[in-house]
Order: sequence, then C-alpha cells, then structure tokens
Amino acid sequence: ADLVLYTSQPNEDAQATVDGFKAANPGLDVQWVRDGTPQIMAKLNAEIQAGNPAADVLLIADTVTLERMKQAGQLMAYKSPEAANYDKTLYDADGFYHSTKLITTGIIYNTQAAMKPTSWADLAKPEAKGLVTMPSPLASGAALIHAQTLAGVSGLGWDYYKNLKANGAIAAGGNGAILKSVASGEKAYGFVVDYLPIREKAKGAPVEFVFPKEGVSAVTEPAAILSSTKHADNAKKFIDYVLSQKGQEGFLKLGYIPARNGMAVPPGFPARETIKVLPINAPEALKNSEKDVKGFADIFGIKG
Amino acid sequence: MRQTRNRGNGQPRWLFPFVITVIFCLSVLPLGRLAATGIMSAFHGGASELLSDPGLWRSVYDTLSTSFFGMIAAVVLGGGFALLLTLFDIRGKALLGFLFMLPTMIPPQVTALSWIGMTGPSSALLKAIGLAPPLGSPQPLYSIGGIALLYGVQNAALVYLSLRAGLLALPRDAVEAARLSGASSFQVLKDVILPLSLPGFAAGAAIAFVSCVGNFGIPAILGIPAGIYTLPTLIYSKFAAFGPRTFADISVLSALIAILSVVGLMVEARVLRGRDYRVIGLSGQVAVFRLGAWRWLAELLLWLTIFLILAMPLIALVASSLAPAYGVPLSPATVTIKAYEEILVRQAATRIAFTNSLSLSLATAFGLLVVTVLTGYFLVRSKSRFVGLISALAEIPYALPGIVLAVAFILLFAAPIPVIGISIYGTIWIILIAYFSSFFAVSLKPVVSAFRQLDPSLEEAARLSGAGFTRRLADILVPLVAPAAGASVILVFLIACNELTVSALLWSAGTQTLGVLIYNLDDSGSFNIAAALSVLVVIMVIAMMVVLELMAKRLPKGVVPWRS
Amino acid sequence: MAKLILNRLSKTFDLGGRAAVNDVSLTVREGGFLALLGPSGCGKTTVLRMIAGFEQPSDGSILLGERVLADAGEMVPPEHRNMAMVFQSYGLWPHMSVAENVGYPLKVRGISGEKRDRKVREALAAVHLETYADRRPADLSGGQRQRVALARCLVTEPDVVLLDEPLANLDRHLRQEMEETFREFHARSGATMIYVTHDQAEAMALATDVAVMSEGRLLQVATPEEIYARPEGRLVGGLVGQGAILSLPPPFGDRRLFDWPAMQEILAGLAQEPRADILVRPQDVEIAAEGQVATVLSVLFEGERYALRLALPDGQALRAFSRQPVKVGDGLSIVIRAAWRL
Amino acid sequence: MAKLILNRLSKTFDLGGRAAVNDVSLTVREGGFLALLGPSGCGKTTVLRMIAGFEQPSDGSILLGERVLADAGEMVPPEHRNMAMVFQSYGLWPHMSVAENVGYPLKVRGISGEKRDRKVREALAAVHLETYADRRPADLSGGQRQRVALARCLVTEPDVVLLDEPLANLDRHLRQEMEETFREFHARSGATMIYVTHDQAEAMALATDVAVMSEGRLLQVATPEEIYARPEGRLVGGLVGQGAILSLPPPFGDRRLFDWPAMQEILAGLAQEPRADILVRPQDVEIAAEGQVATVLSVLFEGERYALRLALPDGQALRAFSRQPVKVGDGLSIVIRAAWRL
Ligand SMILES: Nc1ncnc2c1ncn2[C@@H]1O[C@H](COP(=O)(O)OP(=O)(O)OP(=O)(O)O)[C@@H](O)[C@H]1O
Ligand SMILES: Nc1ncnc2c1ncn2[C@@H]1O[C@H](COP(=O)(O)OP(=O)(O)OP(=O)(O)O)[C@@H](O)[C@H]1O
Ligand SMILES: [Mg+2]
Ligand SMILES: [Mg+2]
Repeated sequence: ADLVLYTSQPNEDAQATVDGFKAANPGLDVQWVRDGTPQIMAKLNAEIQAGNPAADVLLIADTVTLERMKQAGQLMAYKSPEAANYDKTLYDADGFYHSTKLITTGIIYNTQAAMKPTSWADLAKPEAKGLVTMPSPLASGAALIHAQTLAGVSGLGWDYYKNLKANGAIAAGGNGAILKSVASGEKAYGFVVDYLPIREKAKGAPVEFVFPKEGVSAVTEPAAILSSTKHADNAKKFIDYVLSQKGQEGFLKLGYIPARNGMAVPPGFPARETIKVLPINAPEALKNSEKDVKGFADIFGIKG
Repeated sequence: MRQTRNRGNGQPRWLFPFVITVIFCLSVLPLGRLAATGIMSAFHGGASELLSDPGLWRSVYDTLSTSFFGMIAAVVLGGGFALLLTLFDIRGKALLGFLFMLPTMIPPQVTALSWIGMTGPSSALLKAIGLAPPLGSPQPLYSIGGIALLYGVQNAALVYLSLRAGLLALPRDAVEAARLSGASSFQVLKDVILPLSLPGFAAGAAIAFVSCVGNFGIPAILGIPAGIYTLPTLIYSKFAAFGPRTFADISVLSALIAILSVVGLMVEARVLRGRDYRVIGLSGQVAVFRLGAWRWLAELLLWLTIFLILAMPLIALVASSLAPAYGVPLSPATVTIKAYEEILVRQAATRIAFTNSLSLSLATAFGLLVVTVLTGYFLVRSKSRFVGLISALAEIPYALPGIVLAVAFILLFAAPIPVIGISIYGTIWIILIAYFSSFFAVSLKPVVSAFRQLDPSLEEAARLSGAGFTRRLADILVPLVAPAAGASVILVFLIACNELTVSALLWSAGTQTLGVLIYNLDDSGSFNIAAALSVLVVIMVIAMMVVLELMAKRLPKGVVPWRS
Repeated sequence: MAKLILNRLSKTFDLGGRAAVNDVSLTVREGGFLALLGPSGCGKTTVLRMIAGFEQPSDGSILLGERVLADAGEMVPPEHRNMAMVFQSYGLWPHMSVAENVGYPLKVRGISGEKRDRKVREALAAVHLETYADRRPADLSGGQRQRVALARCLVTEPDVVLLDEPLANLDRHLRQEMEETFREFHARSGATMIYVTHDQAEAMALATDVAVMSEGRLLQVATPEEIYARPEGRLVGGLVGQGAILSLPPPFGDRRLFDWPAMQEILAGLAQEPRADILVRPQDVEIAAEGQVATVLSVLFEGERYALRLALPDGQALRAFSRQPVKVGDGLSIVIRAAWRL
Repeated sequence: MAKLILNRLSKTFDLGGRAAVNDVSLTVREGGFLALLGPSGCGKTTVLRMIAGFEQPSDGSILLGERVLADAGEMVPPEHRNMAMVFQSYGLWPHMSVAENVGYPLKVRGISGEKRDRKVREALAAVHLETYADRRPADLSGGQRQRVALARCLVTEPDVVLLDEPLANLDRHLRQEMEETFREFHARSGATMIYVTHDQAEAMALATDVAVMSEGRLLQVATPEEIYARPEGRLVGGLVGQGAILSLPPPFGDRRLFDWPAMQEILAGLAQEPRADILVRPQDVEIAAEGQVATVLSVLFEGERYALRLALPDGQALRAFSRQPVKVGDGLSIVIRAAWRL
C-alpha cells in the first residue's frame, strides 16, 4: 500500500474519506483500518512496541491523545498550507496535528420525556432523577474531554458531576450505548455526540438533540502523521486533502460540522454561529487527564 | 522390530515434543512476549502503584464473584439441560438440544440489551401485563447477579456439551445397580451419575469459569453502570487512555487474570484428584429414567428457558433489524427490510466477512481438534510432571480478554518472523493462530475429560490387534471420544464464528470477520444493519447445523450433540 | 415375601426382530431358589432385567404376591422393589472404593455408622476381600470384582435376589465356598433367589427348582432331580447334565426309561425307521465285557477320569467315562445301564 | 514361532504393596498350550498383561525365542508383538458393529475386501454369531459378547494367543464346542497359547502343560496328568481337581502314593504327631463294607451323582461321590483306594 490510515471514524465515513482522497490523488493505493479509539491505540502501540508500526497517518477522536504521542516523539511535524484557513486553536502550532471537524457533545432526550432540557443544569433537576446516562471516559475519548471541558466552566465544574451522581445519573459505555438507551426509553436523557441522534432522528427515532445554552464541548478529530512513516509524501497529501475545501465538504456531507472557516453546517444542525463551543487546552488537559479520569471515576463509583 | 523405552503406555516418541511445541507456540510465546513488554515498560513507572490501588482489588473481587456466580448459573442451566435431556424421557430432546446450542451464537451484548429491554421501563412484555417499572427505576440487571446470570446464559452450552459427553460414557449397569440398591432418582444422580461424570462436569464448570473471567462484553454493558469493574473492563479502559505505563499495567492485570483462571483450574484438579473415572464395562447404552407426572413440568421448564435465553433475544434482534431506526416501535407501517438489502446487495464486505469467519472458524474447530486430541491423550495418559503446567498454560489464553491476546500476537508478529523473514501480520494467518491460541482450552477440555473416562482395555485390545498409535487414534480413540470431539468442534465453531475482540485488532483490509463487521456497524450507529447481519449469521449457523443433522447418520454416534 | 409370578412374559427389542423372551410363565414359590439355565443368548439376563425393573415387558406381567410389579403399561421402578442383583458385568461404581460399593445399599437405606461398617466388614469377609476394602474396583482382578458385586448384593435383606452368573470368574474352591454362602444366605433370609448360570452342577447343587430356557422360551421347570432324571425334549436333555442323544428306533409303548436289556433290543433294530431321541448319560455307559461294540473317537483327560467320545457302529456318538486311559481308535465293549427317551 | 520364556518375572503395583506377580520363571515350548490356574487374584491376568505388553515387568524379562519382548527397562509395544488376546472384560469397541470388531485386526493388517469378509464370516460362524454381524456389542448378551471377543482373537494368525477366562460366561455345550475350536485353531496355526481359567476340567482337557499360581508365585508346571496325579504341596493339591486334604501322621519313608492297606495303617495311628498333608480325591473314596467309618456331613445333588462331605471320627472332612442318595448324619463305611502325600 502507498498509505495506511488508522482511524476511529465510523466505517462508512472512513470509506468516504478514503474514496475522496483517492479521487483527488488517483493511483494511490490506500489501506485503512477502523476501530474504536481504545482498540486503535492498543493496536498502534503494540506495533510501535514491536518496532514496526504499520500506520502512516492517524485520524482519531481527540487532540489529547495526539498531544501525548507528540510528546512521546511518535509524530512527525508537517505545517500544512491549508492551516491558514483554520482557527489557531484547531491545530498544533508546530504542525504535529490538525483538527478536521467539530464533534460536539450535547444532550439527547427521548421525545416522550416529560421535561425538555435546554441546559446542562436541567439534568441535575429532580425531574431528571434517575433518568440521565452519559458515556464513561473509560470507554469514550470524547467523554473525558467533555468532563474536562465542563469542569472548567464556572457554575458547572466537578460539582455538577457530583450533583448528577446524586441525582442518580450513571456513566456507562460509549456514545452508541447512550443513544440506544435513550432511544429505547430506558433512560430519558443523555450526553452524546451530536451526529448520532441527529442522524437517527432523521430516520425516525424518537429522540431529540439539544445544544445546551452553557455551550458544548467538542472533539475535533485531528489528523497526524507518524514519525515512523514510510510514505511521508503521501501522508502529507492526505493531511492537505482532509483540510482542503473538498475534504471538508466531504465531512459536511457525512453530517459533521467542518472545522474549516466559512463552511456551512449539515442539515439538522443550528447555524454555526449559534453553537457555542467551550474551549479546551490540549497540553493542559493531557497533563490532568489521569487525575481527571480518577476524579470522574471516584464520583461515579467506578473502580470501587 | 522396534523397542521403546516407554512404560507400556503406548505413546509414540514424538508425542511429548509435539505437545510441548504446541503449548510453546500457542501459549508460552505470546504470553511471554506480553510479559517481556510489560516488564520493560514497568521500568518506566512503577506497577506497584497499580497494585496498591484498592480499586484494583475491588475489581479482582468483582471478577471473582461475577465469574463464580456466573459459573454456578452456567452449571445450573447447562447441567440441568444435559441431565434432563440425556437421562430422562423428555420429548423433543433433539430439538431442545439443538436450540440450546444457539444462544452461544447470539452476541452477548445483544442478549444483554434484550434482557435490559425486557426487564426495563420500555419492556413491551411488562407493559402488556401492566408491570413495567416507571421510567428511571433502577435496572435489576446492573448488578453482580445480573452479570452472573448473563454469564450463565452465555456459557451454559459449554457445560451442557461437556457434561453430556460425560453422561454418554456412563455404563448402564452402574446406574441400574444403584437403582436396585434402592436409591431414588435423586440419590442415583448424586451418588453415581454426577460423580462418574465428574470429569465432564468439572471440565464444563472450569471452562465456564475461565470464560467468565475473560468476558468483556457483558460486564461492559451491565457492570459499568453499577460501578462494577471486572479485570477485562479495567484492561479495556487502560487501553482507552493509552499511556507509557499501559503495557506494564496490562501485563499486571493479565497476570492477575491468569492467576484467577489457574486457581479455577486448581480447584478442578483438586476435585478430580485421586479418583478413578475409567469406566468399567461396556458403555454405549444410557439408562433412561422415567419422569412420570413430572414430565410436563420439566418440559415446560425447558421450553421456558429456551424462550428466555434464545427466543427473546432473537426476537429483539429481528425486531431491531426490521426497524428503520433505534427505538422506533415496530408496526406494519414502520417495518422495513432495507437493512437486509443493504448487507445482502450493497455491502461487499459482508461476503468477505462471511467467507473469512466461516473458513476461520471451521479451520480453527477442526485444526484444533487434531491438536487437542493429541494433547488430551498425552495429558491423561502421561505420568509426566509437566502435565499440570501444560494444562494451565493451555487454559490461560482463553481466560485473557481478546484484546490482550491480540496485543500479544501483534507484539509477536508485527515485525517479520525472524529467520524465515515472512510477515504474517495483516494476513488471515495471524487471526487463525490467535484463534488457535484463544480457543485451545475450549477444544481441549471436553476431550480431556472424555479420555479420562475411557476404559483402557479398549485401547489395549486395539494395540494387540496390531494398530499403531495413529491407527488406533483414528479407529478407536477418536470414535470413542466422539461425543466430546463433536462438542469441542461445535463449541469452537460457534464461539469463533462471532468472535470479536481478538480479530478486532488483528484484522486488516480483506480479513475482517463477522464479529468485527457487526461491531463496526453497530459502533457507527447502523444498529439495524448490525442486527440484520447478526440475524443472518444465526440463520447461517442454523443452516449449517441442519446440514450436520442430515449427515448425522454417517457420523459416529454421539458426535452431533443434540441427537440422542 | 411372597410368590414371584411371571405371567406370559414377553420382550422384544427394537433391534433383532425375534423376541428375546417369549411367553414365559413361571411361578417361583416364596423363598424358592430357582436356577435358570439355558444357552448363551437365550434370554436369561433379559428375564432378570425385567424382574428387576430395568426393561419393560412387551407383553405379560410380573407379580410379587398380589402386587403387580410390571406389565406392558405400568412398572414399579427398580428402587421400590427391594431386590438385589449381581450383574453379569458386575456394575461396580469405579469412583467408589470397595467398601463404599458394598456399603451403598445400606447407605441408601439410611443405615450408617458402626452398624454399616460392621455389615460391610462381614460381607467383605464372606467373599474374602477384607483387605481390599479401600481399593478401587479398577485395581482389582476380575474375580475380585465379581466378589465385590456379590458382597454388595448380599449386604442388605432383599425380598428377591437376582444372580446373573455370579460365580463365572471364580475358581472351583471359591465357587464352592460362595455356593455355601448363597445357601446360608438363602436359609437365613428366606429371600426368593433366581440364579442364572451355565454350570449345571452349580444349578443342581443350589436350587430348589431348575428352569431351562432356549431361544426365549421356557422349556421345563422342575426340581433338580426331576429335570436331570426326566428331561423333556431334546433341548432340555442336551442342556441339563452331560450325555449323548442317540437317534434310535422307537421302543414299544410309552415306556421312557430303559435298562440294558431294553437297550439291547433297541440297538439290535438299528436300521429301523422311524426314530426317537434317546438320552444316554456317560456315567450310565459302562465299559464291560459282552456289550455293544463301540470305537473310541476322542479321549480327554479330566483329572478325575477320562472323558471318551465313542462311535456306535452306525456312526452315532456316545459319551462315556473311563478311569483308565484308552487310545483313540480302540474298540471297546460297552453296556448302557440306563437311557431315557426324550 | 518360538519358545516363550518368562524369566524371573515380577510385577508390583503402586497400590497394594505385595507383588502381584513374584519371581515367575516359565518356558512355554513352541506351539505349546499352557493352562494357567490359580485362585482369584493370584496374578494370572497380570502375567498375561505383561506378556501382551500392557504392563512393564518390575523385574525379570520376557523372551520370545531370542527376542527380548520386555524387561524392566525396555519393551516392545503390544502392536508389534503379533499376539491376540481375549480380555477378561472383553474389551469390545462399543462404536463398532460385531463384524467390524472382529474384522479390525485384519483391517489393521491391510487385509480387505472379499478376503476380510470371508475371514470375518468364518470366525463368526465358529462362534455361532453369523446372524449378529451387524449388531453393536451393547445389544448382545454376556455370552455373545464373550464370543465376539473370541472371534476377534482367532481371526488373525498370531504367534501367541492369550486367553483370559475366555469361556467363563458360556454354557457347557458352547464351552465344549469352543474348546474344540481352540484345539483345532491350535493344531492348525501352531500358535503358542496361554489359557487362564478357573475350570480345571477345561484346563486338563485342552492344555499340554498346566501351571499353577498362587499369590503371585508359580507353584508347579507339569503336564495335566502329572499335575493331577502328583501335585506338589498343599496349594496345588487343593487347586487341581477336587479332593480333601487330610492331616494325618506321616507315613514311613518317602513313599507318597498310598493304597488302602497303607491308608488303613495310617488311619489307625490317627492320634499321632507330627502330621503330614495327604490328598484324597473323591473318586478314590469308595463306599464299601469293611472300611473306615465316616458320617455324612452334607449331600449335594450334582446330576450325575451326589457329592458327599464325610467326617472321619476325628472330625476331618473327606469328599466322596455316591450314585445313590444318602442322608445327612448317616454312618457309612468307606475304603480309600488311593491317597497322595503332598
Ligand atoms: N492396577 C492395579 N493396581 C493395584 N493392584 C492391582 C491392579 N491390578 C491388579 N491388582 C492386584 O494384583 C493382584 C493380581 O491381579 P490379577 O488381575 O492378575 O489376578 P487374577 O489372577 O487374574 O485374578 P482373577 O482370577 O480374579 O481374574 C490382585 O490382588 C489384584 O488386586
Ligand atoms: N439391547 C438389546 N437390543 C437388542 N437385542 C438384545 C439387547 N439385549 C439383548 N439382546 C438380545 O436378546 C437375546 C437375549 O439376551 P440375554 O442377554 O437375555 O441372553 P442371556 O440368556 O443372558 O445370554 P448369556 O448367557 O450369553 O448372557 C440375545 O439374543 C441378545 O442378542
Ligand atoms: Mg446373560
Ligand atoms: Mg484375571
């Protein structure tokens, strides 16, 4: 293969991305592997340990993970010319990774639920007692970022999580499980990434997605090149492609909010300006990640 | 004329080296590689921190208790079925036995979700009888008991098949002698049948225990909401937040799992120790008890169980494969077969996955049988000191969560194999080897217990007829352990067919398996397509079992586990 | 205890077509000791298994006194019959020690502690296996296993004892001792005993009645003396005791027992037709001067004496004993002291 | 074929302490037919199993001609010994039909098609099981199973044939026929045969040599006539043939065989010490006037005759036969025609 991509994008999305890239760069043989973030990381790290990583480029959920790899010297810097069209917070200043889209975490609720939440704070109210579910940071990369993001918001913070716990909320599984739980009516409310409920709602599922008024957290699905790559040129082409207008339109078509400036949003989403994305500092978040996981775990009685 | 140094036990000279090599390749090598990496990375940060974390010990405890109760549940379910179906005059034995195999095929998360659905607020069943709990009431399955229950459902077939093979080897007159002694059916069961089929029973229980220790899918769904972390879910979370210490942590956790499963095995060995299970006399006919007035009740109970563990999840699966989106109530207006169209017509990956999974599981099931018959024979007949060690080593890979084993194989094979210079990484072969390693124990257990029960004079008669080792293996030993061999093949096939966690890390373009495909579809929100695919897999397996049923007359007696 | 009645009992297995037991009616009187004789495969074990309750009769019924034990529809389960049995293949439990095997029927009856131990010890002593109490059956010799099965059978107080070739694997001395044990047990317990054997001497020595079966049918039931002296038909004649069956011209009237003068007459008319079956036992053939001439066909040393097969002039074979060795081919003169028309 | 030599053979099992076979040396001449007698548990099966190669001798060696089959270190595996065996527990394969069981040794030897079928048919015909060819062993009677084992044993042309109580479950007629079959097979194939039995008559009738074992040791090997007439020691005397062993004052000199006058003298000195063991066979005890007085202890009907146990005045028991029934307690006058000092 001329290029190997490891990604945690869903299957069809990964296929579409690769197809788009191949169309833009005819003649390249691209192989891709998709899996959940834990699996991809396990696979990649085992390969690195064995001294023969197969991947050239990564396209995975969050910057925190890539920040760690950058610090471990496992990434290659590449300052893509396309970066000029992006907000500075969305790429690494040294060019080690570039965000490609915004996947926000908001509130999903079952249409039969009595209360229609509009803010994070609503979920700590008595009406939502025992009805809230959220992904566990142990199963979903986005969940930790979400917690770290909310922890930094005044008026929410870790106390918010404690209140949720006191209100009978549980933290379990990944985003898919949350969606199923709420769609099936087992729980009424949940934290979930935006595109899942929006797509399912379009198919007729009895769910509704809300961008809460305090703002949403976002993971940005960054792309990066491994320092061990054997196809550096192709890898760079790939980074350029996903950041390009064309690549970004591809993401848009798949139902994601593109990271690039001046792009539209997919159907079902409110206008880009109305979505308030709460900021997060990747190196900072990385430094605290272990502590935060533990804090989260302590609150939800995870691991004891 | 050849002379051998062996003490009349008739093992060919190559058997010991063969067994050692197999164990080395399938167990020592991957486990050792993992341990080496773990030790190396432990230098980067202390593993002692992990070990001093009370949370860890809490998970050890949870793992132990869920696995123990899970084993009990599996023993009650599988043992109950095996006893009722082999020893009593139940009607429709074949069909019941056939259906009882199938829950192994349904992915545990599907079973878990359907049970949650059934017992939760949105349960159509409970709603219908007006007993549905209000929205938000605590889910009883999110508990040690719930996990254990589902472990039991998932692993019941292991106990069933293993015990059934043991029961078929019982000599009829031993049972009759006990009845004539005045023992009631229950006493006969307790004093004669169970002790005599103890090898099969213990093997089934041990493998169920080990399987519970290594299970990920069920505690991930049922445990985490209740704050119950088993070692496999803990390992998973370690992988999610990959850090410099992860390998060390994984190694430590894996070692703990290995210890737990070895403890399970030691209990088994202890139970079997110093006993003689060699059947005296001619087996080949099973004594059948009459249930009399109880027969109706027993049959009702059996069918009810089948409904709970098979029909219900299957209905849930079919329902979600026909629904346009998750949570949409199924009605004639909403039913759609789009999902089936999608997989059957559009997705090329489906065909590849079917081919891969089928060939992988068939190759594993039959390939392993060859290995396990030889290994099992060695383990039972040899007086070697290594027997205990070898059985433990054979068992550990099955106890490890698939992801750990997969990592071990990546560590081993990511770089081209030294000396030969070929790389099997990324090919289907690495999955096959990993399957061999992972399911070795599943295949080995029933075979070993069958060998334990064998009347030695049967082999001796063959030797005196002039049959050399391979000859009598083919003509005498394998047919005699046929029920166990059949059980072993079917179990491995069923488990490998929708295996997920091992192949999840080892697949690459063109080598995806059904498990991976279903998982990926489900993970990316295509729930109905995933469900449709699961339904197709179940249908395929049923079709294969029906083919087996048609061939049953030409196979040795007892091979087809649902036929009496 | 009461009479054991087999009433037109039949059993047909799915396999094999021909009935294994065919219309057998038989009454064993209370406390009787019935020996069941018959060639291999004639249905003896099947009869025992029906009495014990392991096989359901295809037809007919089994009664113990007034109580119907089994018929083609209903069946009292074996555990409620209070019977004991020595199985032809022993049916020992390999996972229990010898003492446990023997003590199990007691354990089931709730007898425990000192009393059980004592009874087990006694039973083992009776079969000379005291020192083997802790062995497993797999570590015993064939005869030792059989003795364990015996001890287990006799340890309780059953109403009916079924013995399926219980001494087949024992040497003569042990057999004699065990026969003695059976006799004592029978006298002491008054149990009804049914004894399957292929050894007529054993059957004669032990039983109060002998039943002879062949191909699933009952041929004759009588006391040992009766059946030995007056067997009915070729089959019984051939089965009970030794002897040669000669095909000779039918003697006058319905006389059945012939002495030498009568035999001489019969033998004189050898060429006549039709013929009847006449049983001649070897001990009734005496080697004496002035008798019938016969040629020695074969000689077998039996320890005590030589067993001869002789040929009459027309080629029919006769059996005889001789204390002195004779040579094959020799001509002997014999006197037939007694013969019986079958 | 060649001589089979057991050279100081011993076998001790892990369990049980005492050696099961203890220092047994024995030569079976080429084409010999050795009967192995001994009480239950004396080690007969163990000897056979060592010859077959299933047990390794703890000590000593086994040779077939020049070839060492086994010693404490090395061992030729059973499959290379070209032997055949009838197991005491038959060792039939439950998954094969009767014909397959019998044909298996041929199949292993690469004989197939018409030839194998013919041989299997012949072997089954010899044991009267032609019509059972397609049954499974589990659906056969005990004697039928034993016959299948026999047929399987005789279907090939083995160098050595080991028979472990091969006729224990057969009725007398079948036994006689099977004995005939063995004799024919032995004559035709010239195989060395070793025959374990508890039935002396059988042993005497078939064997060219008889070996008597007890408690693991070999007591005597001789021809049947020899061992019957001149047993060595109490044990052999008690085991071979019937008879009572009397403890009587030692007769003069080293004479061993006594006639009635000699016995009269001995009996006259009954109170004397020390004493010697003297064997009296029942057929040598004649009921006649002017003899020793004896009381009848028990009477057993044996068909052909009555077996008596008599008590001498000092209480010692004697065995005798009578053609006429006598009553327990009667006083008889007996003459001892022959007796043998053991
Ligand atoms: N596997 C074993 N372990 C321990 N002891 C054994 C084993 N097999 C046999 N023995 C003992 O060795 C002795 C000899 O046994 P063997 O089977 O040779 O007797 P046998 O002469 O064939 O007797 P039988 O006529 O009853 O069959 C017996 O006392 C028996 O209990
Ligand atoms: N389960 C079975 N299925 C079919 N036929 C059977 C079965 N058991 C026994 N038979 C047949 O029934 C007949 C009678 O068998 P049974 O065991 O009663 O004979 P037996 O008189 O005890 O003979 P033996 O002296 O050889 O033990 C035999 O011909 C046997 O083959
Ligand atoms: Mg029988
Ligand atoms: Mg023996």
